[in-house]
Amino acid sequence: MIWPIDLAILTLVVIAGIGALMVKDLLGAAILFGAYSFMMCLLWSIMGAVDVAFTEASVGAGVSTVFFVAAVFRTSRRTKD
Amino acid sequence: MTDLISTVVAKYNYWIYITLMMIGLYAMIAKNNLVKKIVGMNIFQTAIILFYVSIGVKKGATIPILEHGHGPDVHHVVHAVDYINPLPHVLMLTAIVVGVATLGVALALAIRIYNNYNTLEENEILTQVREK
Amino acid sequence: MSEQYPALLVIVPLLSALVISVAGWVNKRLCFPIAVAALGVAAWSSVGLLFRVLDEGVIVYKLGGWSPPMGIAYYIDYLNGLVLPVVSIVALLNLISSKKIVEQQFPDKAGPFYTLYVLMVTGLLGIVVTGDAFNLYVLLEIASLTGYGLLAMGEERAPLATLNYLYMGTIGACFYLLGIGYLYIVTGSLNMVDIARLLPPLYQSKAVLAAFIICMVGVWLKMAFFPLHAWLPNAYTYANSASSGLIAPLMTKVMVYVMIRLILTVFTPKFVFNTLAVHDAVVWLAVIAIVMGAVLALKERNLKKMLTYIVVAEVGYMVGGAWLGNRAGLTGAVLHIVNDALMTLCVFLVVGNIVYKIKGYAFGDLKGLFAKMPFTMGAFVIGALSIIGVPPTCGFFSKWYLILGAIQAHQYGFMVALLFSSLINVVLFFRVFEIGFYEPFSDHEGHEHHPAVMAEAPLTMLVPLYVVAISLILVGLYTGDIVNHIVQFVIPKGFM
Amino acid sequence: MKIIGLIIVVVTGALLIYAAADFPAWSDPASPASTYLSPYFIEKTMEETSVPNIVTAVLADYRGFDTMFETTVIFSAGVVCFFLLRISRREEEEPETRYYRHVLTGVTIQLKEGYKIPPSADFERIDAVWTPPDLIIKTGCRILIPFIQLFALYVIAHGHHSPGGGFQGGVILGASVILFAISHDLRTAVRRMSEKLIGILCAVGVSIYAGTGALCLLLKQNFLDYSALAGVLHVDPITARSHGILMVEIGVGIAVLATMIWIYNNISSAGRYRQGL
Repeated sequence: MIWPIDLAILTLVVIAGIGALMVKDLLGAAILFGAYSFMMCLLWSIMGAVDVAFTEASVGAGVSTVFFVAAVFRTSRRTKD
Repeated sequence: MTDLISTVVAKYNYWIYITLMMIGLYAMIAKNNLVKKIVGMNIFQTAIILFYVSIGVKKGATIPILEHGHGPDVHHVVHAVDYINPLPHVLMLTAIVVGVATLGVALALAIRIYNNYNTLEENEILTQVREK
Repeated sequence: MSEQYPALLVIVPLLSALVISVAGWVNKRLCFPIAVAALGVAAWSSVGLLFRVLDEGVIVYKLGGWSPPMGIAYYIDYLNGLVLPVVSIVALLNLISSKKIVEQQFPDKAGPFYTLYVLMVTGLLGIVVTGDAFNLYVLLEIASLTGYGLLAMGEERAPLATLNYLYMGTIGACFYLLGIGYLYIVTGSLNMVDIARLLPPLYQSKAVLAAFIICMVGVWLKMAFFPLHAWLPNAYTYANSASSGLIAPLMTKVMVYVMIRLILTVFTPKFVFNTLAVHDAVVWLAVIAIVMGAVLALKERNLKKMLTYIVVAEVGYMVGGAWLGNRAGLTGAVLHIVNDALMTLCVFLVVGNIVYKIKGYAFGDLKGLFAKMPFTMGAFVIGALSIIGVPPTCGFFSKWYLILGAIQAHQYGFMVALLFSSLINVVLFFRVFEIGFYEPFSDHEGHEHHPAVMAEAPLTMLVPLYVVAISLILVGLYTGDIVNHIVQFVIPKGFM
Repeated sequence: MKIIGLIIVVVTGALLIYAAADFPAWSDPASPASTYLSPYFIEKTMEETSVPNIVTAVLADYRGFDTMFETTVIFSAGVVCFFLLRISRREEEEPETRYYRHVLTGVTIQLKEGYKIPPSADFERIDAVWTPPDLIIKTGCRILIPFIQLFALYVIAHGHHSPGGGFQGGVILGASVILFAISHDLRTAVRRMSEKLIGILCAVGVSIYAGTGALCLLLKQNFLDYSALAGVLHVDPITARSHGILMVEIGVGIAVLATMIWIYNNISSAGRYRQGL
């Protein structure tokens, strides 16, 4: 494991997570959440959890984001916080 | 002081998981928008998964798929120290699935609420409820 | 076949849920009989298991043939041997009663409704029967997810109330998962018995302490223990009565069972009551829960919501009893799981009948109800007396043990809270009786009808109601046998 | 609410940080988690189940009971979404104005209530918020989808030897159909894979898993003890375990495939399949 990469991804995970919660547009939040999941997936593959990372890539970054986008499309993008 | 720094560095995965978890928890409690709360819920769940995956990491070990699985030397001796602990991975596969299932249900509920009240902001919904 | 009862108990409902789901696409009328048959088999095997436990002691069933701690195992001892029949029988009775409600409210969705119903019972039975800490989490999520689905189908406000429940429930389940993770990191095991074996040298560890606190908070969130109860009243009130009749009696009770299981089996009483010694504080929390539940119930002008606050207060009874840390208190808590499940079922079935006929459950809708629905209200009186704690109904006996435990533990606050809450319950229920008995019946436009025409609920709703009402008295009369043959073996040796 | 949230977060965070001090050092090979149960799994998996991917073996065999309920969780999520959102076919009235497009000329026509178009294959029903189809996206997705599905099947079938398995493969299969629904429209996707088929496939997938377990029960072994299948499959008990794992993985794959599409269909259309995303 190369620790600078590890640290960089950990930081990115936190930034993407905060970003998903801060951005004032639900579609943006959905996409940032996808980025968060994908960073998480990278982190887990660095840690050697290949099966978990694979699942997260397909579920978290893939299908979950699609669900979010579909739900936002059916409701509204507006958010006050 | 060096003691403190070494503990901080040695367990930074744990600190990050706590940070993420608290971000998610705060969003679930304090955010006003229902979908934002759902995002927070997912961050909260993935933070716990990160914690479990961190338990499984083992220095100097490789991914938990046996080499020479089939072939002439099938029966060579496997040393446990060479492979990462697979059990947390198994548990977390289940947890990820539970996460996406909860997400689906939560979004379905959010859509139903939007159909009723035409907004996703919790305080606006509550005002509408009180007016009735 | 009887050695496969533990597997059948969970597998038969699971497979039947799948069959129901397919039947929903083919012929909707098949769903209900299959569901009844499935829960009937589950009830049969749970009673069979109870008698086997009485004969042979603890039953261990290895799933997949792997012996624990490698694989997952079921442990059936006196505690879950007692809770299992309660869960399956309560679910079966409410299922029979729910047929008409489903036909009235969402006839098109009978297929998914019965699927979710049976799946939820599968989850609850699984929670009670499993001996693996992580397996419990998965089953907990099944019970919760299906529960959200069932509860959200109701009045206009139901989805919002359920979404709040979902947030809280997810936090609770995740806390439980995290606590298990903490135990796993220090012991390396997931099997409850095995964890208990590995824990004693680690009693001083901060991680174990944190694991205990996190698990408890998670379970308390799920069971709506004060001050974490905020989600419960709305979620249960606005749901349809078929779902609230299943979830209100069982979900909180099963979570109380999980709490007692964690205390007795995983962390062991030695750690909880000797090393940790915070039980006084928790009992005081329970006192506040009971008092607040009673006071908030008093404020409501709405029968169903009033009952949900009583559920909150009853959770306080059980948590307090379990944390008294003595034999009588724990006996009372375990007994109260059984009794409260039956009592809550009884009153919620009554609400179901009222809603079915009157389409409302505010106090204003209850006028003249004794004349209109005499049989339903007759059962309501029995249920109410039991919640108040009047002998010979079962509510009296569990309360008796709880008070006995409180005196032995010198927790007079808890004793006073129990008596206070009984008093409030008297006020609450007699207020309902008064409205139902004396005030003349009027329909929604305010036209008064004299005399009120009898319009009783159909027989499929009355029969389950009367089975419960009579069982309230029977359980009360046989409390001594239940305590002597089952409950006293629940309590580990050396427990005061 | 924000202050309460902050207090709760600080208290919980402090508790967790306090507890983390007693954890074994990170990635320590001598930690209890790495020395108690996991060596057994790592060393015995090959011998007892003949599956090189330890995660798959533990997932589907040692802890197969968990995985069965994991599949049930996803199944129940699908049923819940359907139960909550789907507007029943009888109640779902046709929208007052419908839009049709003449495929050859691209002319769009609006029909009021009660009017019908002549039965002809040249007209195509479109959504109210219809956007013109992008030829590149449509064609691109049509080319991609078979390869995605082929990869998904590989993931399911090769789960014994490489990362992956029924769950991941099922999600990818489901994603390929979702991609089809996004690139075309929901109506086309539902026509290809009807709601009834999806609903039944979900249940069939879980039934394959639970049924495999129940088969072991009928063969006088404990539930999910795949070695009981040795007699039926005519192999030795260890290979029977490997085959049993493959069977349940296929069940998981089918269930997850169908459920993902089901949830997507219901969420993206808010239960009205006649006006989908």
